[in-house]
Amino acid sequence: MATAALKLDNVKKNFGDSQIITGLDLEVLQGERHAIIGPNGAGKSTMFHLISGLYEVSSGKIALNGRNITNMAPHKINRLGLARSFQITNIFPNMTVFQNVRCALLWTKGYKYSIWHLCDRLKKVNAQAHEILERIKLSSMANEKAAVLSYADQRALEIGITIACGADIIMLDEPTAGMSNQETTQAVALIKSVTEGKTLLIVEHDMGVVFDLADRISVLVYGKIIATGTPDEVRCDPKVQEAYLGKEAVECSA
Amino acid sequence: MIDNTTMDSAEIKGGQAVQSGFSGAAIAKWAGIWLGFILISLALPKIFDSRFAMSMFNQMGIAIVFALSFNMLLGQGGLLSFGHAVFYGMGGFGAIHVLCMVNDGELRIYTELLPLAGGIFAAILGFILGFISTRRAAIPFALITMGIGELLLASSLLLPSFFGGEEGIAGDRWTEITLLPFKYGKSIEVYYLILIWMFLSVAAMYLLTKTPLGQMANAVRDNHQRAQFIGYDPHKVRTFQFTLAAFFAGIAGGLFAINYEMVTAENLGMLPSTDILMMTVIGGITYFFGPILGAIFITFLQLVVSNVTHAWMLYFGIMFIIMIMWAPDGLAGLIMRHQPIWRAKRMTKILPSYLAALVPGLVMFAGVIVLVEIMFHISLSIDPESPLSIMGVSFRAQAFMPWAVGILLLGVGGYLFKLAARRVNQAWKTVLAEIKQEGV
Amino acid sequence: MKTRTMMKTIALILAVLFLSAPAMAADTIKIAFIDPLTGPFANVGDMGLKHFIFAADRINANGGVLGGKQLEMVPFDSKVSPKESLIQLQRAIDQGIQYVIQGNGSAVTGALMEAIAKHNKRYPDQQLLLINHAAVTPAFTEEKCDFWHFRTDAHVTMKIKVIADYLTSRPDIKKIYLINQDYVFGHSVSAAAKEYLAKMRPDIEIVGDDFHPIGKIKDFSPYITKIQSSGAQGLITGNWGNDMTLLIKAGTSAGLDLEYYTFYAGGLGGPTAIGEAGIGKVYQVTEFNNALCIQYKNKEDEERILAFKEKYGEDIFYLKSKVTMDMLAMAMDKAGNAKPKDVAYALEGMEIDGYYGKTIMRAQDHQLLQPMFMSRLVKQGEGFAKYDMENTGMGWETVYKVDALDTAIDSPCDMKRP
Amino acid sequence: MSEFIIFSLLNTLIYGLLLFMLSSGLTLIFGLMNVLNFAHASFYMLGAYFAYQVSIHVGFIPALFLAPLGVGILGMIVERYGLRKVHAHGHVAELLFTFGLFFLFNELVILIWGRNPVDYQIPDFLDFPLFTLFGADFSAYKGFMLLISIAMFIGMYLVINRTRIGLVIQASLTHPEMVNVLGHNVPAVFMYVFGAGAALAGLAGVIGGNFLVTEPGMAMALGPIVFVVIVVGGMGSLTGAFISSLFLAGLQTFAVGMDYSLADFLGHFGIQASSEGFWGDIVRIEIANTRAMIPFLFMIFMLIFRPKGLMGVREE
Repeated sequence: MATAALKLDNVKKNFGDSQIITGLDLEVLQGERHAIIGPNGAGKSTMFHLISGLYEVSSGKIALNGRNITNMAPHKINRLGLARSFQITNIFPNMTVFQNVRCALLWTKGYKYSIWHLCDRLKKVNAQAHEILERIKLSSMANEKAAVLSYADQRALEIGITIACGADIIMLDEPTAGMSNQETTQAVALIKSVTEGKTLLIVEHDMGVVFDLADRISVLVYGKIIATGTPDEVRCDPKVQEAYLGKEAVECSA
Repeated sequence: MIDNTTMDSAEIKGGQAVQSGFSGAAIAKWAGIWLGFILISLALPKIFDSRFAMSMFNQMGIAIVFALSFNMLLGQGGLLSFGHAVFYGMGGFGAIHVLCMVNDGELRIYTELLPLAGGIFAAILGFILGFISTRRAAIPFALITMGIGELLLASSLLLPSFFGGEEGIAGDRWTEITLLPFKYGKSIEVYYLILIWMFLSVAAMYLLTKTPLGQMANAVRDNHQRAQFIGYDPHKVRTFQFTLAAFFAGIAGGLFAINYEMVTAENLGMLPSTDILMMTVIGGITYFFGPILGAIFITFLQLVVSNVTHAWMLYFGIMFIIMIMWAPDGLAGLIMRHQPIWRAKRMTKILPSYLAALVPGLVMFAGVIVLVEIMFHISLSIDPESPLSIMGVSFRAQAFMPWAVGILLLGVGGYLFKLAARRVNQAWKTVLAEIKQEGV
Repeated sequence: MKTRTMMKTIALILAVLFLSAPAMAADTIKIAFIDPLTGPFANVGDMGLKHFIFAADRINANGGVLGGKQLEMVPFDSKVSPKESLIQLQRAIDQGIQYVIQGNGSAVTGALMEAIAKHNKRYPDQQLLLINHAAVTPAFTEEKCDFWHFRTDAHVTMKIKVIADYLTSRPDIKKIYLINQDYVFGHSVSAAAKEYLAKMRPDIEIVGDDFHPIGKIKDFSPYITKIQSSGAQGLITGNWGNDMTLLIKAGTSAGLDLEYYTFYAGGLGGPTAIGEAGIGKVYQVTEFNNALCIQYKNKEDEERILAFKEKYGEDIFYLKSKVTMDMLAMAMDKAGNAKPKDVAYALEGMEIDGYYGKTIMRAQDHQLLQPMFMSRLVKQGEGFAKYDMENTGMGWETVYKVDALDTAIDSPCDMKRP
Repeated sequence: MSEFIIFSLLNTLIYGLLLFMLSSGLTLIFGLMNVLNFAHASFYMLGAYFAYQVSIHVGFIPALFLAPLGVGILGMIVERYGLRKVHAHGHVAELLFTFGLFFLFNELVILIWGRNPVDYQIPDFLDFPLFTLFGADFSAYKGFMLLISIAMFIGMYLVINRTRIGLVIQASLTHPEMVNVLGHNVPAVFMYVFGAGAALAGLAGVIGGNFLVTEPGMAMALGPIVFVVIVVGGMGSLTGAFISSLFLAGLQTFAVGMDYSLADFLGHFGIQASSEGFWGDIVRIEIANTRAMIPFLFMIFMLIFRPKGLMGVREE
């Protein structure tokens, strides 16, 4: 069996006295689309921060493609092939849309901290940046400041930045939050198309989106994963029904 | 002044529009600007040939390099430093020590290359200090740089063998060891040397903004967290940017050493650090050429206006506050706001409102000048009883009339200016709406 | 009207830039006064300027120099910055000025000395002369001495020598404490004090030798505690500005029973800041105080003091400003022209009978030798203190005089003359 | 020796409490509004000048109340019509604004009161030695300063811990987003806190101005050290500011007594350091000489290794 794309082994996180993550075990398989759901305050974003290196883990182990990445610096984890987006829009607001995407390409293309290349002359990078803009449908806005984009466009740009890194594991934190129905539909289509052939870990509140996108779902409640499985399995799990879906009666075929 | 909310959309249009790739027209435009800049610089000493003007141009050249290097931190890297003069001063000391060695016959280095020595010395120091100070940006960074500045200034008095105590270190630039057929005895020769270094530095700093490091400095400035998730270590980006900024500040310091043939510890103190900060901010930090405007404008103010009025520091302070409150993008921002309107050939639509605002603006300004000068004359001049002369009009400062005139000018001018400012705003709104409609 | 006045300002500004040919009236000799006129030290610069304008006016009123030419002081703002003062020097040269008077900030003096020496070498037909009226670094008339520089104030070692000389008349003082600012100047005060006390009062024990950061100390109490426990009877300090007044204030508020031998307690703002607690305890070493004219019955000087007060409403602090200008005027007359080189040669060795004794410009190192006095802060009206200072109700009482030649100190200067 | 220690302790207490009076306002403003107020020391200066002006006309005791009040009102005006407007342009603009204000206040003070120190003296009724210890006087004014400082400290403690507004401030120091939720008029709270901070600095000026010197350079001289205090104490922490005020005051007071140089240290090991050139300079430096540097070294190390300070609640 191939190594898991991402493996969390009894990961815990305390903030002072309060334990937010009480012991996470999770395995994300290569190439799957995996969604995390759970009530507010369950620790979904915290979990993302732990995986991506933004927060330090209190105890436990995180492995990326079999390699231990526990408490590594975020940029190092990124270089190992993990890219993420944020729940609140997280772009480079005073740079142009095009520059936003191009910056995300620079490291993977090996330009690092170079001071002897001129970005405008890097034909391949520029071409690829335009191609990504094409995919996220922002070509017409290429030379606008990112700060002036509409909310939905900014979210799209964020996804663009995330995929530009060339990572095979992509984590999206509530990519459709705050969007209208129509915008959500477009966003889901976008996510589907850009994560083709990659591993996707997504946190989402919108159940429609989750069941539409995910191959597998994990349910996070009070800092613990209480269930993992295909959408149908999860839907029918009594624990999930009790803890999360509440008293809503859900019909189960299983 | 012009209300900011209405300006936002204009700013964005005029903002850092990026041309990916170079079109022929763009190249021609750039070449034109640079060529014009060079021609003016070459012609200046022919037009203004006094020694004072020469000293001023030399100082401007140095200030331009220094201000641009400061903006590599503030504008491009989002790092507000209160100790950038450390590198200016240390670059100066590095260069002057090398010059002294040349004077003593211990070393043979072309006089023209001294700024490079200063730059390298400052860059080494910049790398070390940058590494320890750029782990965090914003306030911790500002305070660390301030602390480092204070520390170095304090230690300069304790280490006279390097800093030369109060009198500093002096050298003689007339070394006979030169690349070009100049001796650098006369300040006009030094002017051309500063000019060459200035153009090299400006070009280098401009190109640096286009490199991956320069772009990432912007990215880290905008959002250091996001930069981490595209593979970059913000601390490293800042450290490298800081080192480069120190390098160019060191070059400015080296030019200082050649121009004044001496360097004292005052060069690395709080005063030049805050001076360069104010220059850069007034010039405008969002555009590359902003600090150039600021350096020219403020140096002029410091050297020329201070000869006309001793209250110049107060005017300077008032101007700084006004800029921060109503024109945070500085002089460059004020100019660039008009770019979309200029492009749409609509300048004629707003110019009348400007003219209408100019007159009360000047009246108000005259009122401020009259009041400040009267107060200054009474409390601070050598002989308060002697007649005060403002723009050729002589009067007794203690008399009632001048006060009344000052207050009247300020009041009436201020009121009319407020009305006129509204008109300017209105004109802007209309023009912007028109442009939007046409989809320019 | 507005446009006309605007035009005038613009014209004025442009004139500053264009002016390369000296537009000099034939009947005035301009003298640049380069000292701080804006910024934190502007008060000291302004006061100096008043003294020099006052002295120049009196020479002019008496017929000027060279058979009727007038002396004109032209102020330039050094901002106590070497850089600024060098730029202002260029402006002065633009105006055809050949004489520079400066004094505040050794850094500025050093920069001007260097720049003028180089300038005079590079432009032999446009030479300049520098008269330093207050920068007391000994080196300027010792190792670093230069033909184009003259000093009309006693330097650090000379002042210390006067203090040591005074202490020979005070056998009751056995323990001395030294406290100085931590930079070259303070260190030279301390070194000179140690040297001359050992020479002239070998029985005195130096019970403390402290250096404190310059301009940083707000509360001197910790030092006072230390001085207190050392049992010192006298304290020698070269401190100036706030470092001097805060030190003395902290000492007097702790009721410290000792005498303060200072260079600058009588400087501008000093008596005001020290206050009445300093009476009888604070000493200064200077070439002048406003009680001398009463003690030595010199009507001319008393008239000068009153005339200054009449004109500016302020007290006069210096005699050296008058001596400087008088000597300069005499040297011009003696040289028969206003060429700096000739005037410099005329100044060398010049002797005048000052108000309080012979005053000599030593040729070897261009250091002025003048009578020096130790004086003590007293209540107005006490002894010879007819006039007070800064309206504080306090004046000075002279306690010791050292003749000009006795203030002299051998100089290693080896002057190179053009 | 014992008198050195006792007097040093007393001096530490006086200087430390004066520092605390200045830094408490600054740290509160920072904690609440995330603004590092460069002009804070200017309020201290203005307090001294206001007190001087008032005391000429109506005496010292009224000045003790009127001057801080005036400074406080000025502070509120600055917040309401200046800072709030600049806030939209971001933190750097706020920093620059307060920095410009510092510059402007200095020039205005010079314009109004001139460049020389003004004759602001300790009032006569407090100008006597309170007690004499080991032959040195402890002046009544020092006692008075101590009294005022302690009264201020107690008053502040009560306001912060016993009043509703105090609790809101405390809450928002640790959880800035909380205040909004509490339904308070946040801008008004900001304005009052800014005013109160300015008034405290003004009070420090009133009692410090005549003890030290009232002159235009006084803000510049004290400004940086106040930053050091709040950084070392932890930005936004009142307890931290209190501890670090006393700590830094003590450090500076006691460092005076240490005439120990690197050369002495090397001498213990029989190493004769050269007295020439750069290294000669370095080994000659005594601990007492570094008095001006110690606070800044402390601040830098603190920012690098423990950026939240001694008692800090937030990292950045």
